[in-house]
Amino acid sequence: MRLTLFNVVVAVIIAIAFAAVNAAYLVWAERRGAARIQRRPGPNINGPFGLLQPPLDGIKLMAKQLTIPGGADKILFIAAPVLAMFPAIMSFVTIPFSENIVAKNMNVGVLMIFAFAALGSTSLLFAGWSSRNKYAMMASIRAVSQTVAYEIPMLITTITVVMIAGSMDLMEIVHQQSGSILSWNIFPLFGRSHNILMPMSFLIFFTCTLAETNRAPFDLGEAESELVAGFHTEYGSMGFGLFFMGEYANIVIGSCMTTILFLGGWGCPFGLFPGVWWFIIKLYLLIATFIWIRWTFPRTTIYGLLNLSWKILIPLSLFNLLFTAGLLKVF
Amino acid sequence: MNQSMLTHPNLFTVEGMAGVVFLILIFVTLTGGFIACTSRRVVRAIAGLIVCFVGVAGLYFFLNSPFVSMMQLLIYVGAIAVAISFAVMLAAPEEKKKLGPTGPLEGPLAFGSAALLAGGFSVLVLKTKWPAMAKTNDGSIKEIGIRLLTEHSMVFELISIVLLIAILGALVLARRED
Amino acid sequence: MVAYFSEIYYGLISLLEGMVITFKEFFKPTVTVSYPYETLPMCDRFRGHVELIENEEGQPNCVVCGLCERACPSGCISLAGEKAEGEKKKVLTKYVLDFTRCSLCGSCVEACNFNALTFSKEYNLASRRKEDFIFDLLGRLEERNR
Amino acid sequence: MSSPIQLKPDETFILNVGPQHPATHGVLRVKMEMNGEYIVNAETVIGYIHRMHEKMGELKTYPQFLMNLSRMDYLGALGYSHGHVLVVEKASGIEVPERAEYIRAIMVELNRIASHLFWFGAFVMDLGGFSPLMYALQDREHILDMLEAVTGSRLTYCYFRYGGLYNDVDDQFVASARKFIPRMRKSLKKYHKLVTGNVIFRKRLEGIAPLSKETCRKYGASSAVARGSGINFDVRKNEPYSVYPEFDFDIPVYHECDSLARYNVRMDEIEQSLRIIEQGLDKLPGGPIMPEKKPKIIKPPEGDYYQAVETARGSFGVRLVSDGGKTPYRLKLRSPTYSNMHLFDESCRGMLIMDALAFMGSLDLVIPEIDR
Amino acid sequence: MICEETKRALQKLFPADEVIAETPEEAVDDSEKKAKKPVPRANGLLERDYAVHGYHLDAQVAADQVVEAVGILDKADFFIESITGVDWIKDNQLEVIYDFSRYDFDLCRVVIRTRVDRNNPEVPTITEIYAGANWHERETHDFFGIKFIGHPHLIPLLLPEDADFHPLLKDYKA
Amino acid sequence: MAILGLYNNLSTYLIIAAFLFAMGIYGIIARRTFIAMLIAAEMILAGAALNFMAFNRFTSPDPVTGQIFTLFIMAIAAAEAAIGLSIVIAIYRQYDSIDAEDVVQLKG
Repeated sequence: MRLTLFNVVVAVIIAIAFAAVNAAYLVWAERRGAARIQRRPGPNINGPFGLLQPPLDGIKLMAKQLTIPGGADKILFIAAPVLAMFPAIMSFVTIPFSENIVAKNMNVGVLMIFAFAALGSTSLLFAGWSSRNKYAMMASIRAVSQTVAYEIPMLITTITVVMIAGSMDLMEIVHQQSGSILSWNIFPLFGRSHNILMPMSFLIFFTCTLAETNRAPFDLGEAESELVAGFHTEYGSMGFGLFFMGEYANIVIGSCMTTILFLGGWGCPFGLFPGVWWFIIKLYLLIATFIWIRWTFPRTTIYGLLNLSWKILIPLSLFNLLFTAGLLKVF
Repeated sequence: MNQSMLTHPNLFTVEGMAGVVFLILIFVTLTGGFIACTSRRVVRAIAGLIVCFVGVAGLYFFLNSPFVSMMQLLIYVGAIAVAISFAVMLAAPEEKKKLGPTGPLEGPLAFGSAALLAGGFSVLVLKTKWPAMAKTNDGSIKEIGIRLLTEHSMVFELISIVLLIAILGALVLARRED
Repeated sequence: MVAYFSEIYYGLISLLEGMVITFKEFFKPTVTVSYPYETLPMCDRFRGHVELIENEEGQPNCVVCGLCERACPSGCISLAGEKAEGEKKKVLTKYVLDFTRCSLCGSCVEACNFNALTFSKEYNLASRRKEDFIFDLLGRLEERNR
Repeated sequence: MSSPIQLKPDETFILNVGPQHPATHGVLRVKMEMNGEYIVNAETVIGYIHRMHEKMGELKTYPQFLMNLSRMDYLGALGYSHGHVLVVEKASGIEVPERAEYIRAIMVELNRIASHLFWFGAFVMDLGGFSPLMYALQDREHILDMLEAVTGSRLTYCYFRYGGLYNDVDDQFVASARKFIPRMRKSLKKYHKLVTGNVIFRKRLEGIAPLSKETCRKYGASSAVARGSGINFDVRKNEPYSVYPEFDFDIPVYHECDSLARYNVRMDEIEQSLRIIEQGLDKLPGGPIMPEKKPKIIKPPEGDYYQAVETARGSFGVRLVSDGGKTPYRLKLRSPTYSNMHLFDESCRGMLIMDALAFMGSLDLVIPEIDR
Repeated sequence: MICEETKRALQKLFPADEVIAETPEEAVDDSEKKAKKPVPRANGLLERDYAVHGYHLDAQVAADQVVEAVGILDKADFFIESITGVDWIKDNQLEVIYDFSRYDFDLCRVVIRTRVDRNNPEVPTITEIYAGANWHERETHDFFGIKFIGHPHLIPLLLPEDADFHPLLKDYKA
Repeated sequence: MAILGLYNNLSTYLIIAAFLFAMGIYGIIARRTFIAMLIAAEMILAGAALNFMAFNRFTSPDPVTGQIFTLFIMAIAAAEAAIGLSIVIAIYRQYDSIDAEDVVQLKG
């Protein structure tokens, strides 16, 4: 695909639109899903099945006044929500939804997504710091230490997959899982990997995505029962809206990564329809799992969370890395 | 004047776009650096540093090295800047003292020496004629990996030992004596 | 070492058990009622605000004895009556319930010996003005009869 | 979990939890001195919804005051009315018909289950799980429907009268209560699977916030706070009143002293209350619900009377000082959470804020009941 | 029985003759008789009928004996139930009532009371012995204005922090 | 539109690097808190790394060495930041300040 001005602009617009629409309707899905789990109807007044609820909520948020607390660092306060949204949208650029639908495929795609994810944690930090609110401050420190702790097992697990694929190109990784359903990375015995620990690394990766995106049960950054609303305590209006969208965009990216690295990307288990639909089915099933988990479990403690990372996930993923390296040497 | 200055890309081509993006990156880098060095608030300085590093990562991208560019983001922004912010939050929670403009040497003196340096280097750069040589390889990630583990393996190992020692040292230093 | 892995294993199992429960709940029908659109009937003994009971002629049963007024812990009932010429009983001329102070305890109904007071089934009693909660029960009775 | 580190004064900061903090379940404020996430010192500030019920008791006649009791604790209102009517009956020597006593016990136990269910949901919500609250509310709704059908209101029941009850229960109530018991047992199993067994939940509560027996005694803790610390204390057993001696039930006692023990005590109490209701429905005698002879105006003879009952939140005591008049001379309401809450200041020192808030949830606070 | 032991222990607080004079076991419950003598009860230990009053022992002590009496109960493993006051305006006295009970099945409720002058109500604090008395004493101070000497933090608890009135006094008018 | 072709010019990068370096020097001299000095030091390193990358791109026959050197610089910078920050925290504990002038005892 040739890089032209038109392509770039369209790609950026599509990425933003995709992120925004996803964020809006994932909120809707989350509310409906939570309601179903709790045996309530959920939003059902505006439009059929309440489908007009997200745009109306958006309009309401936009109509609100942006209040900046006195004593806050104004520039950082405004910059933080933008910073939350920016990396998420940038990451969409390199995610291949199918063989053709990718804005810009890069041979360092995996690395790029992690680099921008790292950028995302600074937004939490600045949001918490600039709010001049003790709850926000505590929450942002929590959230950042959490993201830093979970980046490590996540990266190690990704390296395992990269080692198996021999490439950091997301397209390439998917291509190697093509074929039957059994050649997906998550299934150990038939694919390229021959690594029987692959389901475990899938689990580790999925847990890390939960933690990286600050989702329950790891949502310590916005632990509403102890830290009020966490790092976005002081945010109202579209500032809050951007954080919200950023969170859901991150969920989508995390699920995309899981799909690509473990579930064979757009590879279809059996024919039927084109690959991009399979990608989207896998993506939304993972997101549904996110929602399902969110409404089932209580929140962990901060030390429980760090213990999980340092005492369980990192040793296991390191062992997995060594094991995979050994296997690659043997086979 | 250099040879490449002679090309005049059109604004509406990809090369022209790249030029615009490059100008933005220069602006971002220098503004970020300026904020980082002059802001009186520590956190703003860190924000400036982050902006500066993002700009530098972009410059690396223009230098045909996406790998180093991403590593720049991952390490500098994701690790170093965050670590500095952490230290600020731990060590100066009240931000009682803002960063003073004057240091051991007074502000103008520092500014003078910095300006002298920048000016001198710039003049030097513009005066010098840099020879270009033929490339022997493409500088891809694969090449980097191979060279890291063959030619530079000793340095690589030493760096890892340095990092390990640094981590241990940091732990020892930051521990409270109970 | 065994404890380490068994902890992970049983932890995972317990998490999955919880997820199975919420999964089952997901497919059960909803139990809530979307309130303004559907309502449930109030039970027979529901204690709304008080109301006067009328006799066959549409007149209140009240004989203006004032027992309810005295029984009320919050002093929200005020009533008055007058003895018409030639009549034996007093006739109720005013019965005002200050609902802002009423706590729906039902003491007045219990105190009444003449079957003159009962609870209404009204519960949609929201308003922005305080005056809306000064109920003239006699007027309400007349309105019902009209 | 104590912090042995000596802190410089400027290493701590004040965190003002409340009065509108989501974890405080009402208008309670805790001024916490924090070192990072650790609590160095805490001072609870109460009284935001203080209504001076005791003065109202002195100003109103006995029957007029009845409705105030249910406003003390909106979740387990009947237990509080029970204590009040018992002390007045004891003072003025009113005999209560047996049927009324049984119905009272059944109602109080139903109300206790409702209160515990709400606490269960709110507690899990404090820990960040939201769905259990909804499930608990579904079960609680059945109880409220039953109570509403009998008493006429859903929360602030004014049901007990001196000597008896406001109105009788009908067969429909008995039938629905009988149907409720197996349903509740089934739900309890669900809760245990969904919440009690959950590894995240256990990790958050196990070994957190230990309360020694001595602390409980010095602060006068009761209910699950005491029973979770290995104290076998329940007013229903220690100081039997009403018809409780007729029932066969156990007092759950756990010796771990942590938040999980307090949680387990309350969950087991739901089971025990179900047993009491079951027996009460079996034994429910016929007869009147009000005594035949009852003084028209209640004027307890001069003296000083005390009655304690076990409400959903612990040992609730009423001290009645009468001078023989139509109104009490002094009416002291000893609320159980007042003592339970008082523990918090001392016990939360050195804890992480999230553990402290989980601890606060495990105390089962109802703020209007503390503030009275 | 803990009741007997406590009774014996508490009785040591009073001079022997006083106890004998003021321990009419049955007569106290007779309200008519009590009504005839309006004088406040003298200090002493009474054994009450549990079925009528709801407690077993009732000890009225002088204000300076409170700490000692409470100390006896603390040693016997009683827990504090509540502290409250009563305004006896006719006698120009304020009464402070301490309720104690036990966690075990050896039931014994003890009430300790003390009467102080209404114009200068001062009672020593028992927070040193029972930490849980802290709030109860603050509450009593709120409602009656009784000063607990030595209390660490005697500021309004339930009332607003600037409250200077004591609502449960009989001569308080809102 | 000569300005749009700047990205293809070695001198541009070198001048930017020189400016970053100079700003870092200014920061180190003028600022008095340790953290600000650390930030300035990071900027000096960034300037140096940018120089390496620029020469690597335009003049070096082997475009790998410069990248590897930059990676090493990043590792060193990370180590430096870790040690530097822990020193800052230790000093803060000891002297209650991160101001370089307050820490007089270090002057010996």
